[in-house]
Amino acid sequence: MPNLNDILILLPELYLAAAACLLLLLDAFMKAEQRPLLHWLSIAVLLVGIYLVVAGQPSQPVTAFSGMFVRDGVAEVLKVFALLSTVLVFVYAKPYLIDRKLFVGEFYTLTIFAVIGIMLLVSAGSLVTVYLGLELLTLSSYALVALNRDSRLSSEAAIKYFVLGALASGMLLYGMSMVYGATGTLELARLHVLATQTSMPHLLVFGLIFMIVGIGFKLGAAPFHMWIPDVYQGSPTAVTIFIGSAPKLAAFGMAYRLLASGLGDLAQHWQLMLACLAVLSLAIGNLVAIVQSNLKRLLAYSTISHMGYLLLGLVNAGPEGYASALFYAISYALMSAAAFGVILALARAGFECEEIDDLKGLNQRSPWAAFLMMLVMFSLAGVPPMFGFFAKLLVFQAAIHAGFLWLAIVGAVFAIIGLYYYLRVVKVMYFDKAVEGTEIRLQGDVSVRLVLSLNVLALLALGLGWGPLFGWCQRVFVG
Amino acid sequence: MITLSHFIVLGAVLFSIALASLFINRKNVIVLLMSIELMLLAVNINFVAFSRFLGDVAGQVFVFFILTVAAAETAIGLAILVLLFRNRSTINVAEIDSMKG
Amino acid sequence: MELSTPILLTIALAPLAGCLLAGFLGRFIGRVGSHTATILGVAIACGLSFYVLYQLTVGGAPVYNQNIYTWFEIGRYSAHVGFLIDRLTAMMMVVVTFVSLLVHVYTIGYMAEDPGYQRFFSYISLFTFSMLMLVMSNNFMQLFFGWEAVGLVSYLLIGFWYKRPTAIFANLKAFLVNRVGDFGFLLGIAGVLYFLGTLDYATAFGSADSLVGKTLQITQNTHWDAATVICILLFIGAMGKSAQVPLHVWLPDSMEGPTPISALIHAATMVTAGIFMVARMSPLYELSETALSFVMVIGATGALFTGLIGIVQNDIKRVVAYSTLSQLGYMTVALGVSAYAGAVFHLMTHAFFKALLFLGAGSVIIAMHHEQDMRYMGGLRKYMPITWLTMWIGSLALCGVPFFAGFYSKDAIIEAVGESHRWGAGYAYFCVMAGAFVTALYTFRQMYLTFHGKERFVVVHGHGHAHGHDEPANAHEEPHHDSHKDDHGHHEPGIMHETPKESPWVVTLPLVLLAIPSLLVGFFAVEPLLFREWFGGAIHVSEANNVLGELGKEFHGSLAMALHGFTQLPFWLVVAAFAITTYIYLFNPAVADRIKSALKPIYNVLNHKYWFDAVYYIVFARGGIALGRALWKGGDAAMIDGALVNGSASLVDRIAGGMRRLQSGYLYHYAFAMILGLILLLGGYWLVGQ
Amino acid sequence: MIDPQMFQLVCFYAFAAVTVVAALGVISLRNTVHAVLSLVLTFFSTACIWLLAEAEFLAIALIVVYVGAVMVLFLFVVMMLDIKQEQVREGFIRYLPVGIIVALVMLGEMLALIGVRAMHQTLMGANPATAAGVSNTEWLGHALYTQFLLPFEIAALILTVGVVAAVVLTLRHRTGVRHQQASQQVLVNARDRVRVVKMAAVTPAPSPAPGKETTP
Amino acid sequence: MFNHLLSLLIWLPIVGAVPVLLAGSGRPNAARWIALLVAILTFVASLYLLPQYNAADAAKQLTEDHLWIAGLNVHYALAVDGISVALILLTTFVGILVIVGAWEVIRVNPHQYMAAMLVLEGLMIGVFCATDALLFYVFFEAMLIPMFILIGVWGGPRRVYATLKFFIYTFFGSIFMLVGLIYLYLKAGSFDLAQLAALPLTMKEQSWLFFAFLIAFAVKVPMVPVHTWLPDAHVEAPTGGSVVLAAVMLKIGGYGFLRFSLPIVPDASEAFAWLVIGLSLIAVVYIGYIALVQEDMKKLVAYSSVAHMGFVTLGIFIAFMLVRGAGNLDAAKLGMQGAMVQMISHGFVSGAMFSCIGVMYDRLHTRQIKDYGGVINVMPWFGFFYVLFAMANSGLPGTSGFVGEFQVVLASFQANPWIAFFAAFTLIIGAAYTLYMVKRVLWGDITNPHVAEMKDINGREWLVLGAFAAAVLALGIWPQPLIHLMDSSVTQLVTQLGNHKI
Repeated sequence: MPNLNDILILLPELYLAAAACLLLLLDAFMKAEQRPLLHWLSIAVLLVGIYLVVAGQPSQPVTAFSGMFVRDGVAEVLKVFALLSTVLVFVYAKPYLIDRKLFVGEFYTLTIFAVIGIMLLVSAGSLVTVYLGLELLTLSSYALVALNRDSRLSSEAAIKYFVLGALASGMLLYGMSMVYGATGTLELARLHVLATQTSMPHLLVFGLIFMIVGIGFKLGAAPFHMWIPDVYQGSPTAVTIFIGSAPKLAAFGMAYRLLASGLGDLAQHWQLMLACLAVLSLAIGNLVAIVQSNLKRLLAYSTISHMGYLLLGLVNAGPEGYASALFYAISYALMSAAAFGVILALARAGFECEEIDDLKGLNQRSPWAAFLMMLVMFSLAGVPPMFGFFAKLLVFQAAIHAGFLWLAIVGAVFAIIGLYYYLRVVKVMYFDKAVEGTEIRLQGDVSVRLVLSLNVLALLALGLGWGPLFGWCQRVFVG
Repeated sequence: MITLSHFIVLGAVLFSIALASLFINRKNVIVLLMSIELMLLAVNINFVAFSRFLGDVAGQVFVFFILTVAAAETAIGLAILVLLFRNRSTINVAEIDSMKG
Repeated sequence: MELSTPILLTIALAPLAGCLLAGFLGRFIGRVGSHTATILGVAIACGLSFYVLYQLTVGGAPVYNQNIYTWFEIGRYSAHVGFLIDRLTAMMMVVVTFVSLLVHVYTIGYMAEDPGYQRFFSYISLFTFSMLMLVMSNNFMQLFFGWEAVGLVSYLLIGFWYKRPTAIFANLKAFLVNRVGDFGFLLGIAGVLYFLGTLDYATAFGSADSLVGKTLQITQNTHWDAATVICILLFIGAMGKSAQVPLHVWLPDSMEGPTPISALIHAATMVTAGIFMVARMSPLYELSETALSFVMVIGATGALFTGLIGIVQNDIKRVVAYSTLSQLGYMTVALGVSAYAGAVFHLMTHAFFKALLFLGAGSVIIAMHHEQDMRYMGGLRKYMPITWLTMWIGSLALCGVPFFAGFYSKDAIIEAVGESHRWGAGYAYFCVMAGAFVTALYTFRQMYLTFHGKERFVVVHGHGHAHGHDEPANAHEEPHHDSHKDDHGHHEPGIMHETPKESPWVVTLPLVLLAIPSLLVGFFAVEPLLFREWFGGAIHVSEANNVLGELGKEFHGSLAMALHGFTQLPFWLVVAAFAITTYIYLFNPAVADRIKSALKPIYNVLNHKYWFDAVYYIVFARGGIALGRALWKGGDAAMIDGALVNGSASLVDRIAGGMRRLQSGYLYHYAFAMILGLILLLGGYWLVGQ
Repeated sequence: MIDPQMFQLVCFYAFAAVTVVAALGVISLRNTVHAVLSLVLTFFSTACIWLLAEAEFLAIALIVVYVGAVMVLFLFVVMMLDIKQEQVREGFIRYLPVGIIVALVMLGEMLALIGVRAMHQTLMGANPATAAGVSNTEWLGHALYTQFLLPFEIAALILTVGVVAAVVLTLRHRTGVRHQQASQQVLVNARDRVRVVKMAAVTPAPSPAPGKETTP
Repeated sequence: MFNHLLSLLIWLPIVGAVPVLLAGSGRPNAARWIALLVAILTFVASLYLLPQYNAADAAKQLTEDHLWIAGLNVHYALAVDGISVALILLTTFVGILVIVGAWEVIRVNPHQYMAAMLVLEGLMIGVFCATDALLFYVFFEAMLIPMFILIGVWGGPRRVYATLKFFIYTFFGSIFMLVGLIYLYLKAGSFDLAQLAALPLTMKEQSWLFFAFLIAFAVKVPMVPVHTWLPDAHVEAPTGGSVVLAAVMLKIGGYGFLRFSLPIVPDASEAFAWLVIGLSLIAVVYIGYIALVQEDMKKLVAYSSVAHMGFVTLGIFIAFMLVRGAGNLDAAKLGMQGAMVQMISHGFVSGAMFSCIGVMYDRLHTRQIKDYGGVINVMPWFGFFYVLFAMANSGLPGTSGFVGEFQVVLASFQANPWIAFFAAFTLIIGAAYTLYMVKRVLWGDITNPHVAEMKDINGREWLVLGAFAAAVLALGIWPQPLIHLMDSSVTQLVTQLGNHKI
């Protein structure tokens, strides 16, 4: 039976769930003019959430609710950055939402529910929790994608996301059923033990393959990536930024829980599969991004390629590999938040700033915005001294160390191709002349600009001093 | 004598039918949603069977959750479907291709 | 008394100081200031050079060999800047500074109206400095420095009138042809370092014998004698600088420069650097018969065949230029037969009389208002007697008429060749002998066309005429020539606006001062220089090769040698040539044309200078550019950039374009992709995993 | 006497056949309503199969939750959306071969990897709930409220999200809709209501009454 | 503070760029003056290296070492030897001149231009100081960013193509090096260059690593056939960009060979020396011919850079033949010193050439040779400098251009006369393309009326060209101080070449 200790362990999630429900109620009784209050309250809720995550962190991994929930260092890191990037999302999204009359309470509550899903997912101690956390996240996401109800693209994106997401869930569940059949347990910890003792090893791998499809879908790794471009493009940018940041951490968490915590001993099987996924993701993401003209779509393909790099870390299948992949996921969440943040900050009513050409001559109009975007692009491209470079360095190192030198070389080759489209964005901002009659500059209040600047400069600062963060990532896998 | 394989084969067949349906159905989104229900049904059959044969309760509990989630999921899916129809006046899958490339 | 470093430094640096003053501050110190500064600089150098020569010969100073500073020092390899002053050097210094000084003075008159007056003085002072660095060097590196520096100044001076297309064509050509020589020279130096391990003359020559028996592997099975390779490579440098066939083509074109330059650089000093160099390297050359034969044959060929071209030239300066080529050939032949002293001796006499001839020609050109075509001259003797007289002295010296300076040096060379038994000596002997006749032929033709006979110009008084620019030479087959424009509305050929008159004293004084040594220096210098081991250790001749030593046994004083000369074939060849030219040009000018048409093929060959220029132009200039364009367009643009760089970029683009079509926008395709992925993973495991 | 085990097997085959055929109907029927009903049939027969596996609670839940709620929702939506019947099956035949091939390959791989033969040896043992001396429902319920308490709560959250999402996506505060505003009706002036326009007396052209047109 | 001299040198310009940027476009003059001040301060600080650095000691000096990333054992480790000191001085020297050179020329956003230049300068210094391979790589790559901006924003009409080509080409080269470095790290457990040098490696490993390094540095140098980015980049870059690119950035390729290929994979370097030597000779001859036919002045000088850098790679790699083949350490030193001197000299000469072209471009706004002719008529002072630099470019003794070529030719003759034969070919072809350009640009009568309106160089340009000229002549007349500065370092490098790793 659950006791008080279980509740304490689960406190951040419980707190957030309660807060989300309260916000939901509050919103119902709130006038439209008071909604900014909701905005700030939501941010405060998340910040307190971060505090609770960090403050209540036990020194040793603990479980609660009959092993359904695990609170360990990995979960802590992931939760902190998921919450943090959601804070960024809230900050950046506000002007955009207001301009498009999407400034509704549901955006905040659904997002917080999604974050709770993420937190449960990354703390999952059982296949059930994995599934339910995942569904909490995805169901909220479906709704968020469709948030702009009058948009043809949004609803198209939502239906594609929904059908494919459900398909992926179905496959994941099918895989879970097989794993369950092979081992007779849903608990990851016991799974880990029983996986080597099963009388039906093929059934186990069979289930594993289905689960990899589910993981691949969540990560957006090719060939399970097809939803990403359309959803990124079709969603309101304020939602895209969310989908592009925190859920990537969740996807890593899910992969870690299922593959490492659960089926770590089958690494020899899933390493190669993930390697295949990585190569395909690198190729498709980087190549197709080249021919994009829509900025959001470009970033979508860039996401696919980045997930390929993240997989490079995972194939290591050891603590250093997980650490590097975790590091990569964090870096990607921050970079993605920053990239979409700039787009959000430049968009305004009647101007989405979605096309690459919309950024033409940005340096003339708004040098600071151009500078920030440039840093983000270089970080995404993996040019030192930006954060993104070191993330790549670490996953390369992990892959090579695991004997996947060829994979690292493939990654290197596609990094070159990838460089091209990031540079194209910089080129448009800096080298092209602004189109006459267009006005493009940073929107929003001080908070947006300040946080955005801090976010981008953090990419630079973390590039120069990524040691502590990496140390943290390393530590959580060692214990 | 009913063996485990009976259930599992049934689940596999249902699952395959659902998968095939997903890409031979090119006109109606509703059929896609129903295919997904079929797929979940296949999963549920598996879980129930394994639970029964292993004598373990967890599988059946999982089915319970799947049913619950599927209900919520269907609600959202149909809501999106309605939105889609309202925005585009069609649920023809072959016409939902504004975004590509 | 030992030579002191400050004095030597002063000699080298005084002209440089003059150069910098005139060059950088020319606008402030004015024309007078400039020429005063530079002349002062060169005069100091000249005076001190004489002092040094005096110290070495009379004062009994030992050979000076010291490094001034270290240029680089890497392990056991080092290069320094330093001076080696022995008699050979001292003689060269005197020649260089003396001729340079006179040319400086002469320039005051010659360039009086040129806007580039200061610049010109700056250049010639720079040249003097460079040439001094070359001759005073005690090592190969500094030698190369001087070698290239004089090339630079030559480049600048040939292109002095940079507006003229012909001039800037000629200077580029000169520099590049010289670079071909330097190419070999540099490799030669590298060879010296490789085999002897040092760039220092003294050390290198001291260990020269270690070269014997060493070989250089050229291919798997080919080994060449080290000394031969080094000497030939070094000589290739000399071929460029001293305009030996086939690298002689730049010298005639260099006449595009102002006449004082032709005298100083392209006759008296710079072009003889190659001769000096070989003489300096005599310890090395003595080790290789092959190399010396090579030198001799090249020299002999030049001596005769370039002289032949001189016969058909109409431009007064070009005649002298071809004569220079021919005389350089003589010197080279002398080197080839190991008569280094003879070569250097001829170098010295030639410096005087050839400078005299050039300056004289310049004087004529001034008088003719920059007309250089001899066909529009004639009968100038009465207008400019000093020029006429001094030029005759120079001409006779050139022809080698006994008692004149040229006789002693040239006759010695011919005799030395006769003595030699080296491979090719027979050919060389024929060439130098025939060359003597040819020399006389074009020299007398030139003198007659210029000073004698009837005037072939008309004086039309009317309006004044601005001096200041030489006119380009007669038509020759340069591609840029056609585009040339008269830059100051030159008169019709043969039309003069005022009577020719003798040049001012600044011009005639140098003529006179040069005429004196042209007359006398041979008589006084022949004995010590050639037969009394005057050069001491500076020139090394192995016993077996000592042809001058052989000649010395028959030498009984200058007078006797001159008298003996009257009985020798060369003299009678000169006489014959004199007779022929006198007949043709003085009495029956029509014969010239008849001969020309009778010997049309030969005339054509000579007039086209054996087609050297044409072939070089087509093969190297045009060919080089065509090759460059082919490599550029074919290699860089098409292959590397087109196929590899842009090709892979467009390949990536095409693949990307294809792949984006996979993202069709249709939900069923997306689902299909996922299912396919699943099937492949399953199948992969099914096939591989089990 | 029929062997109960044999009877079970026959029943299983019967229900399984119905399930599969109905499932095929779901994906192939031209009429969407028929397809939905076919799906209902699939669920029914599956529920029966679960009964054979003695999972009574889930079998009932499947019928109650799915057939009773979800399928009705489907039907409601199908009715609501005006879908042209002719088009919905276009191309079905064309892609059917691919579909069959893929489905067969998939099935083949699955069955091969699952190891059906090994499972064929696995017989149904004693009902664990019975063994524990409780009913299936009790058995499940006990697990659900102890071991699976957390998932149960999460499921609650998910349902909340489902509600919120459905509402936010479909509920519209229509701006174009005219509501009756009694206060304003009361305050209206007569002259605002009626405007008297003077017109020339012209014989109107014969035209159909406007009311008739609107009737369908 | 003097324990942190190197850090100061790196960070002073980078941090100094911030106030320059903050000065904003509103106060361009303030930005210029601040930039100049920073550049001068950096130069002064770099001069302080000379008394601090003990040239007699071959060891790395002025060491700074802080653990940067504990997780990967990456250190913020800086130290210099003679080679680094020379290159740092070159960088800071050129750093001032490009700021002065851009003074009025850059009108659009001068503050951004100046800031980019300063950042670039700091990063380049960082490359020369870093003794940790990863730190090196970070500086090495980060450099691309400001350069990318410089070319792209202030460049010519095809700047986008050029700058993308530049960036991607270089990135292409270096990413494989990164993979190689990671591999090395995994073997050695450190990125410290000294430890990597001491790491035993099999021939197979060495070969792979060699090519990883080769591609990175060959692109940077650039060597044939990966040189084609350079002409495009130069043509489109603003004058200052070209100057920095040619004067300093290319050197990093040569420097990389010295720091990575030679010590870490000596045996593979020996085995593939023929390849590098062959490519270097091709660079001299093939590129020489291509330079001959260029119609754009900058392109011509760019190609000549490729040819000149061929001497650098040649000088470095003949060392193997000399040390291991002939056992002639001194000749190897001669060649390597030649390569180093050539690097420094090329920094001056090419920088000066590009400055000259910039001077003309500012007046006529064209770089096509055919648009000029007779410039000397109106710009005599300019003509003086132009001829001087052209002569230096064609390797005239007395100018810096001669020294390195001379030494390399001398050394390569010791390795194999045929190498020297092709290398010495530069005397001809180098003079041909340079002077052919001088002939068409400088000499002759004025044909283009716009040329007649050109004004001679002003005081600012005098300063820039004069400084370059002083450097070119000083190095040409007395190279020994520079050689002495690098002597012990080169000796050590050459001595190490003899150590086999397998």
